[in-house]
Amino acid sequence: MKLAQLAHPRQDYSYGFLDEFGKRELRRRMLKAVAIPGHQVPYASRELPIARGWGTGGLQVTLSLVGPGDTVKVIDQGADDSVNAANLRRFIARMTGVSTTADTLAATVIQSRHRVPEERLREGQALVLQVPDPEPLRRVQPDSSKALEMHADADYAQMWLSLYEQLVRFGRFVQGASYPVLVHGRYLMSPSPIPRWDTPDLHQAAHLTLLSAGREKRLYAVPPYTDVRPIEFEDVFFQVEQMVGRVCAVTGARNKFMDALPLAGGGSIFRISDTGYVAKLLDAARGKPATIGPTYYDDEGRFFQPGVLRDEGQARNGR
Amino acid sequence: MAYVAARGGEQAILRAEALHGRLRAPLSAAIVRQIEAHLPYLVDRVMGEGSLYAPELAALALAQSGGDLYEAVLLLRAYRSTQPRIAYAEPVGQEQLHTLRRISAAFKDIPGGQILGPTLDYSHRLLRLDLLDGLGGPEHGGAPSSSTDGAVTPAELPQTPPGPSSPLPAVADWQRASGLLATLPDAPAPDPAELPDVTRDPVHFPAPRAHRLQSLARADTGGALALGYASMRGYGLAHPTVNELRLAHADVLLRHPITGATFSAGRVRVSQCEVVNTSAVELRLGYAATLGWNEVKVIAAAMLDLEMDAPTPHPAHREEFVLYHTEPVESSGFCIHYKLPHYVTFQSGLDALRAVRAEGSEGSVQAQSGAEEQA
Amino acid sequence: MSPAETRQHATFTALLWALSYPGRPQRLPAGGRAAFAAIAEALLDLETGAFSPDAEFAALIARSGARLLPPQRAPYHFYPAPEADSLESIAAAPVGSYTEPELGATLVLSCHLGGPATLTLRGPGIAGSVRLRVGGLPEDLWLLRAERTRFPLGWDLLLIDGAEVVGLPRSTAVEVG
Amino acid sequence: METSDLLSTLTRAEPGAVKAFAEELLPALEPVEVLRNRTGLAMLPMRETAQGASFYLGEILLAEAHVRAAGAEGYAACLGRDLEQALALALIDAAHRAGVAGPAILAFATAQSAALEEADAALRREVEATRVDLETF
Repeated sequence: MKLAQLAHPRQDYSYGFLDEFGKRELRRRMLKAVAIPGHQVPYASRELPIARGWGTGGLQVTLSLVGPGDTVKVIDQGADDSVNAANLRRFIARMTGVSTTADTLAATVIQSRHRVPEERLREGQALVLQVPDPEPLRRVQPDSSKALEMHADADYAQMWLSLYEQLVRFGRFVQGASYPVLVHGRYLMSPSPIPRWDTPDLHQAAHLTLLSAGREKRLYAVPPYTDVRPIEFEDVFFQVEQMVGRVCAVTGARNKFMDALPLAGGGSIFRISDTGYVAKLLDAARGKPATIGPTYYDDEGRFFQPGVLRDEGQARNGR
Repeated sequence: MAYVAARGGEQAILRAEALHGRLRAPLSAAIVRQIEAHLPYLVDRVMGEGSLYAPELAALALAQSGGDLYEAVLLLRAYRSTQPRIAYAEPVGQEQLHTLRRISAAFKDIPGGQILGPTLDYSHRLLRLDLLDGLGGPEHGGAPSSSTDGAVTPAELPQTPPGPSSPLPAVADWQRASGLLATLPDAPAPDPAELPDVTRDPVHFPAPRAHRLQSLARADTGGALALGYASMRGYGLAHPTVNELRLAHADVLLRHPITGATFSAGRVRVSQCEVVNTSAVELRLGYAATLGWNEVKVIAAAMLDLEMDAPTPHPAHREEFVLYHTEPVESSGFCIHYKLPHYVTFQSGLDALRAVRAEGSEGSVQAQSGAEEQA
Repeated sequence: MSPAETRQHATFTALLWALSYPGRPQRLPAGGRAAFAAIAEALLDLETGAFSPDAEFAALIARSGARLLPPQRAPYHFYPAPEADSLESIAAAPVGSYTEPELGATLVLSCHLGGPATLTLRGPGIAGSVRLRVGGLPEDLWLLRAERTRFPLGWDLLLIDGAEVVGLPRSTAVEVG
Repeated sequence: METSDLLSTLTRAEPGAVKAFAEELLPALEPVEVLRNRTGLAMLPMRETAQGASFYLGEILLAEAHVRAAGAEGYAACLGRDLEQALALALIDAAHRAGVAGPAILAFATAQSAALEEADAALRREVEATRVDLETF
């Protein structure tokens, strides 16, 4: 008998990279986050082999969530093939053995930075959003302990004040991405820096949304069928980005969220930001089999749930 | 659009990593062992900021990252995430340290004496060009080096070395006995498993002292220095003094699960520093310690500890500001994330800007638009 | 994936979906007392604590490394065979605070799904409303829950029948009848 | 030699020598059961000198082993990630408790202890030589 035979083999990495304590802690926090929609639950947030600020929060949630039966899609700015998405997808697949896809419909778990796919998510799908700053009150209250008390008291007066100041000064809301929303009528929440175009997708959605900020060590959730309302006034409504007149140079489609590609001589052409959706439109156009799901916005720019965008039709017509 | 390749993004990643590797010499176990042996202070810095004592792995991290310190710290921190926490060691007290260097700037002589230990503080910083020319000896010998050759011959050494419990009483003990410093509370030792832990708990401010000192122990050396220097140079209290600085070995004492007795699993290098203010009615101490030997970090961090207790601290010495912004993995990671594409959020901001311009409202849209939200 | 990891993952996903779609039964990898053991295995370790009035189950909790805590301090409560007097410890379970509502407890109780009592559930995770027939729980549990729940404060319930689990997070409004 | 002193000495001894010694002991220790042999982290708390608070200085990478050998249980943990080194130490610990090869273990540990003490003393002498003699400072 030799020591070498007796010694246990060194197990360098457990399933999903994180050690079992780390996964269990995240799972405990995720269950609480689902039970308290929109509330930021602190968690230990382990360091991962990718840099902080590059999606470590979303990645920890995904790694604790997936099992061998899952199919994972990873996007960054809507693109499956951007280098950061490719890198995260490679890491998730390497550490868990899950299959991966670019097709929103085929995915069970979708990790995303800055976008919700154009095709509607369905029951049983989980959308994991990477969050740089989970605190919607940061702009009006930089002190995190005071912001915590404001959430405890549901005291969002300063946020409304700042919205009102924008109106007085600019005649409209000037918030770009990460437009703050009220969840289940109780918690003010940052939906992560998704464009306003994607914000209504979270309202009364069939799928589960998990949001996680690795650097800031907070995770929160929007369960399915939960009210998610962008903050707005009775007479001045939240508006999504203007996509009117933009035609996708690749597919010819309209009324989807477009990337602007600047041209050398000035001006821009446009392309649909959701590359998985573009690939399927192209397949369909070439007569290849492609199952295209219903989208959040139809070809005329109407949001699928009537009444959610109170400024109905503004996406189509502008103001 | 160059870096959002329509195809082949994965291939580009693999080739980029391979190219990075090709531009430094190949790695081997021997190189890692050399780094560990030849660059102990660099290894210590990575271990301190990485919050993991594992010299072999810190050397490997340095080799793998080509010496990029933030990458090396990240490698070590990420490795921690793969390892279960299996024990809580017994708390290390100053009296149990095997001290190799102990100096005080507060007094010319101190009980136990000033022990310089291993240091380059008083060396002439002259490059040993003779080494490159193959003229110098392997070590202290050879051509006259920066300082008088200090290597001691056995005959010169004290014949009766002080024992392991060589008395190096704390300078602060003398100050406390003299009524200059408040006495320490006579609290029972806390359960080592029950201490507040920044790697597990959210930090709220004012932070428990355990959170503050643990954060400083893990802090970025450069970040702690920059903020600490700000206070030394004029944004803080008037010129604190180093009360005591120690470099030491500490036993990692574990409880034997069968006998219940403690045993040492080995020794680790630690540094600690106390600073004392000199301008107030009563003396107060600032404190910091870290894994590994890193004097700049513990001096700067101890200054920050003192500053953060000031009634109206400079913004750069507010606890939340200091602890968040000296975290090396978070700060460096967030900094380099700006290399990631941000075109969706940038466009969302532009949309708001165009809409305001179109309406010809007064003023101009400033940094309030989505531009600040593109993380 | 080791068998233990497979079991823990399956248990966790069942709980996640149970709390995401309150009132809809999800399948656990084991049934009966083994379902309770599977939940303890998936959620407990030395970084948390739990309570169970059941001595045998308490011993199992202790083996997980979790601390056995009195009901008022335990973030997890396990009732493999709830009795009328279980209500006493249930009433003591923490509901969290306004700054830390996540400290509200998780209560795991066995029940009979399809029992006589009918509940109407509304809230996050439910499109409109859903009916749940459940019995075998201490009488007055729903009264006590209504008393202790002040969203975001409250407990989150996991109701176990065989290998099925139904989640009732604190966000769910429960109407009896 | 107490268990604590034995382990405290041998965790710092040269790993190769410890492994070779344990390897020699093995035949006398059967049946050997390795209950646990893994790497992990220990939190290292420190007591500070300014206000007397305790805090975590950082984490220490350890290899640990828990064995049953020659009818006794043995345990050890050492710095680093050498699982065989931890296993060897735990086996020596078990042998020591089971009363197997008592004199050999004592002789081995005493020799290692002497070598360590010699090295420690040499270092202390070098450190002592850096004490500032105030007459000439």
